[in-house]
Amino acid sequence: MEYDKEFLQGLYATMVRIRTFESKAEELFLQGKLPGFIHLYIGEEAIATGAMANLRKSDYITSTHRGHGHMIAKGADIKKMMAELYGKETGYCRGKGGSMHIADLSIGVLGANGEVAGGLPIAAGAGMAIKLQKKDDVVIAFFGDGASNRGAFHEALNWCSVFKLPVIFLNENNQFASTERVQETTSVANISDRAVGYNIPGVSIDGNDVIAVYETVKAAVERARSGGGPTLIEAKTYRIKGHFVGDPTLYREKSEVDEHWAQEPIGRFERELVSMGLLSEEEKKKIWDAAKSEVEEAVKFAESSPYPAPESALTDLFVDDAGYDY
Amino acid sequence: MEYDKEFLQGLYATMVRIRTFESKAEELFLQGKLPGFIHLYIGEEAIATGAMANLRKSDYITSTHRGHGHMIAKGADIKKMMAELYGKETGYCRGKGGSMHIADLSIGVLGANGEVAGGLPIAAGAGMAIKLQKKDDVVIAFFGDGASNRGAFHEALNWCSVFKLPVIFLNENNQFASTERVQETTSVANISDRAVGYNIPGVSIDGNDVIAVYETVKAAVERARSGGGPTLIEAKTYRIKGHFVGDPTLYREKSEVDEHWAQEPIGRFERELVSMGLLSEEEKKKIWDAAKSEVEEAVKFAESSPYPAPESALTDLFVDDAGYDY
Amino acid sequence: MREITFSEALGEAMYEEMSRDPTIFTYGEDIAKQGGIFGAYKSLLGKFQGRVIDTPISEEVIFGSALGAALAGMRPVAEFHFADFLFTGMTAIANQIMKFRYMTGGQAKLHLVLRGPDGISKSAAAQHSESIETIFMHIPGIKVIVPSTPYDMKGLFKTALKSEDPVICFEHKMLYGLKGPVPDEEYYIPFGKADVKREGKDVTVVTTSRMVHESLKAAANLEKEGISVEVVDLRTLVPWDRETVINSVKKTHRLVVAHETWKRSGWSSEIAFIVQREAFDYLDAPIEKVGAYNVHIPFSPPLQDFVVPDYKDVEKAVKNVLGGI
Amino acid sequence: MREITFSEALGEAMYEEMSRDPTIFTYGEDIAKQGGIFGAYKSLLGKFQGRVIDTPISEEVIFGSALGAALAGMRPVAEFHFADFLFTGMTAIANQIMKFRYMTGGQAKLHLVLRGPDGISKSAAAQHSESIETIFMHIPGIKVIVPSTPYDMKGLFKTALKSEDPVICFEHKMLYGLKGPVPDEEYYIPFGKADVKREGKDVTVVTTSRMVHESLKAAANLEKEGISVEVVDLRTLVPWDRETVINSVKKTHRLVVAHETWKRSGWSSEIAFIVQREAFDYLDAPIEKVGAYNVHIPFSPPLQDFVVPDYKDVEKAVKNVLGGI
Ligand SMILES: Cc1ncc(C[n+]2csc(CCOP(=O)(O)OP(=O)(O)O)c2C)c(N)n1
Ligand SMILES: Cc1ncc(C[n+]2csc(CCOP(=O)(O)OP(=O)(O)O)c2C)c(N)n1
Ligand SMILES: [Mg+2]
Ligand SMILES: [Mg+2]
Repeated sequence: MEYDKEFLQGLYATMVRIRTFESKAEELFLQGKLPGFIHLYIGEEAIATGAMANLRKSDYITSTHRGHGHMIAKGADIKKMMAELYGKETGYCRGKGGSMHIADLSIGVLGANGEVAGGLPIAAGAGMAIKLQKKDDVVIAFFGDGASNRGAFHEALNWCSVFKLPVIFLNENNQFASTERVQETTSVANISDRAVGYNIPGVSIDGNDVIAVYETVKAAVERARSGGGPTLIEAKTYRIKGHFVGDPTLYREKSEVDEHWAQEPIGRFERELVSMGLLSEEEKKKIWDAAKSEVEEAVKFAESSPYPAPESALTDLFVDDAGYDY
Repeated sequence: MEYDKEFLQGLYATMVRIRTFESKAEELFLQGKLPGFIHLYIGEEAIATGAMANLRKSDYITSTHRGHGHMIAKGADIKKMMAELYGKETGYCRGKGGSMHIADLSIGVLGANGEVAGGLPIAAGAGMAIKLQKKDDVVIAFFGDGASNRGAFHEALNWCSVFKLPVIFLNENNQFASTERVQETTSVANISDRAVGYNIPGVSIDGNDVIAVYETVKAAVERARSGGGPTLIEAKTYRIKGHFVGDPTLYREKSEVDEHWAQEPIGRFERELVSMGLLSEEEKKKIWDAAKSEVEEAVKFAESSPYPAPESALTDLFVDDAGYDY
Repeated sequence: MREITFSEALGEAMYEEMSRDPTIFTYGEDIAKQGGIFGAYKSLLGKFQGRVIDTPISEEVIFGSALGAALAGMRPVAEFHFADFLFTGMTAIANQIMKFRYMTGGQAKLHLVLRGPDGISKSAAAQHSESIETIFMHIPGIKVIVPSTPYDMKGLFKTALKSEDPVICFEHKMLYGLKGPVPDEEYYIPFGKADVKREGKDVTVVTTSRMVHESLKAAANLEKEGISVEVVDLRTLVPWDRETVINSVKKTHRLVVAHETWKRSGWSSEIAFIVQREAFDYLDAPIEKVGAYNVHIPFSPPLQDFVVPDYKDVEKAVKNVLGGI
Repeated sequence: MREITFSEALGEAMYEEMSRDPTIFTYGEDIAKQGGIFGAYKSLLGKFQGRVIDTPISEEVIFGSALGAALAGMRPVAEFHFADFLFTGMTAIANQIMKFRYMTGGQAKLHLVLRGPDGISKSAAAQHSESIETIFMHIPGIKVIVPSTPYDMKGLFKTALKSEDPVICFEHKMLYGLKGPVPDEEYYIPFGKADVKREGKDVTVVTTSRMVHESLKAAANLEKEGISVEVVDLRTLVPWDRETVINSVKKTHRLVVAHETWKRSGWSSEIAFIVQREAFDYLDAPIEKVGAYNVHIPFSPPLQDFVVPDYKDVEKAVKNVLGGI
């Protein structure tokens, strides 16, 4: 690999941080400590990590209902994320949003999204803004295989192609939309085949290979920054957890899941790094320990934070919190 | 040509009937006799005519705001159409719909549509019904080049491909969506290129060639009837009239229009038939005269029909005209 | 009488009518394999081969195709998954389904049903918690049913499955697990007939869905303070039963309208308008309403509790309208 | 004072604010080449290179991209072409724009404007004639402006272009050609301030948009019969000016609310609800409303005339509420 050790360990560390955060979130949810419902990014860490390694702070992303990994990879504060999952005043959205609505405008995260494909039109708009401002920032729009069947996908891809906007459409094909397999609902073998319909480059890659993701997104980001317009990338992966924590997953066999566990991206990358002598046992332990204590601290922060005052529910709708017509 | 004279003259006659109806409608509109606004099918007659020559009465179509040609070719009653354009009680919709909402369920016309691409989901539903009923009917969904950029297009094509429904998507690419040229807003060179995104056959043809339309749709209809699923056909044509009657058409030069007049489908087919000895001057005159007197009669019928009683506005919302909450 | 859950009641209605009428089929996201995300279709699992269909996430076609299928002779039952995602395919409803029959001069019978969950659950937050039935009452062209009990769910839904007009059914997420008596015998509940869930003489509370139960709880509490509350469950909003409401107000002289949706321009305002017009001289106090504050449903439990009304808000409103004695 | 048309007033507002603020840009279908289908952008033709953009027919992106562009620092003005097609991209408005700031805990300033024509014209029929402002008043998260005169159009729209919150502006098709006085000097009209377009003492008519003119006509006619009508033009629905309305009713003791949209659950019901609650003891008669019958807008002229209200309906309603003297 032509990359230096620091860079590669950085990718590894980001994936580990995501995994650690998600495993903790799962545990907390099962303990009944988190309200609402959460969708885990476990097994898909390579995509956010490889993609975001190409971005600057001023670049934008739009995320999904399965957004924790995107946030962390883009540089979000794990404490504020955890506090939001708890519904606390110190969370990203002051408790108003929860898992599915975390945003951090200060680092270009234009929101997770509870609506499937809801982020794609937003990404197109951010792309328009960048072009009008004559900047060379880019937008990555994350979306699932299920999302690729919504009209918003089509409208956004055509729009960004027509106006040559700097938007990378990064499809996370984890083989399932809730209970439905991608083949049942999606008419193409590869979601990237749809790029032809917008006259833009389309490519499918192994989404569990963080380097493949990094390099493919790199090329797309470079094209976008230099005015070459959008790219559609399909990162093929597998959702090894349920759709949400608590999903009975009656729609697949455990054996199928077990097979895919063997391919999960962190172990795979770790084995590579170790075999190439780029990750010692000690370094590995340090990375996992650091992640663990960071997440534990986030939990402490969240648990010791207050709930928002009930009346604060009446703020944040408008800039002038005039309380119209309450 | 391997077709018999009667069939070919039939195609010609249908195109002539459409042209005659539309020219009359234009004239009446400019005389201030028709309320609302109308979109003419002049120059696009070959598409509806060639397509519908493949259909049975029990087959369905969904139409557009530019729907008069589709209706006539599917066998609609010109009298009731004209009466509807006048807003009369004897019109197809008893005056409630006007040009953009004409339907005739008795011959499978599931409505013109004032919403661009609004008919495509309806077509998908009719296709589902046919499949569940184990019939071998088909649906043709007409839509414009502009409509191909709406989300509904994408959702409907994916849906019909996934469920292998007997729906033919017939795109009428007349080069314009109102004031906008297709190239300005549509990212592909051929709208049929988008078929790849749904793993279905896609083909582009000369939409001013009635035989090409007939044959291409024939193949698609046969595939659909035998369970082969949907096809996307792009019929390339040119809108030689304004978007609606009265359109100032500041967005193009007259010279461009003049060039395309030379390619309009009726004259072209007529020249072919004449040169092949399949249409005599006399036959031609008979066909035009018949169309003219049919349309004149329709005008007479419409003009002598009464307006609907004002209170009849309160019927037809629900089957039980209970007048809820008026 | 045997007791079954709200969601079982829906399942029974579907099962009975699908058995009777081969043109009924149902489709939507995630309905075929686990019986729907709230289990409403569990009783259909493995039954009715080919008539319970999982679809792509394509709401405009989910709704729009219902129109096409109805025009072609079927009785589609399309699930909207979450009321919030009615907006995702809204044009197929508001511009197509709701207008088709009218603008074609009555050519079609639109026997189609849209159904699915609405309302809050435990911290589902802004994009999974909406109650937007008012919009479907405002725009003409669809009948709106909003059942509150297993009995009503089954009876109203069976009527919906025989309706010749489009119907939309809102099932509150917090009600799916609710148990209640449902007779073994077949029955249908007509649209437009309110059910007086509790008789009373001091104040009328007009309500639907989850708020019926909150209102009944409030009524029980208020009884201890000597206040007699009549709880009128409208059950259907299009059409709604003016007669029962107006007669109740003529008896009690006081009205509270309670719903979960936003107060501002919620359907409570329409009920209030009609009542003040039809029973002006009977009203002894201004009409009050109970509803959500005009913000979105927040995630954090104390915030959600603050925004969304419950029995305490009903009690307060009832006392308010009595304050004017 | 010079007189200009409603559509010129909009053009002036856009021209002045775009000249001042380089982050404003505008886009939609058919706006760049002929100045918009109702000519509202004629004054922008050939100006502001690259900032007046024709787009594909992709309403979900037209609306949703406004949110993205605002988040990235621009001030988008997206045209919705016809109010009916708000439904076509409704989810981008109702699930994204209207919720974003709230559910992210106030992180963003959403300086974006949606604007376009609503209401009837001459027989545009059911899919091109809607007035659906009530829906945007019901769902929280957007400010709603509904100007009736060139003066109000310009002043309100200039305020919209400086707003830090999302704004939707409904411009009635029949008003674009209306002329009225507009000063040369710059001015802004704040949201939430009604304009008493005519003073009177017997009945208050609260209204907006085209119905302001119908109400003024009715008032002029009624004056000849000795009836004095006060016409209050709300100008904005979110927020709306309760104070002016309530004070007027406290003076006249009678209220009619007049709008073009459907009567059932139209915003008139909300005005009526608040007034009966806040001024119960001042009301000498039931509140009346004027609006469209609860069907869609039919094509044929006599049908459209029957369904849609005009000055005669206002006169009738005024006499109705006076009948109770
Ligand atoms: C518009 C819309 N329809 C339906 C849903 C309900 N829903 C939530 S996630 C989901 C599946 C999404 O699948 P995919 O896009 O593949 O993302 P994944 O969950 O696999 O990451 C569905 C149907 C929704 N949130 N939004
Ligand atoms: C959803 C929607 N958006 C916008 C419009 C306004 N409109 C009517 S026709 C038209 C252009 C349609 O172009 P195309 O699909 O190519 O059909 P053509 O008119 O060329 O036949 C537009 C934008 C509409 N009717 N519906
Ligand atoms: Mg997926
Ligand atoms: Mg076209």
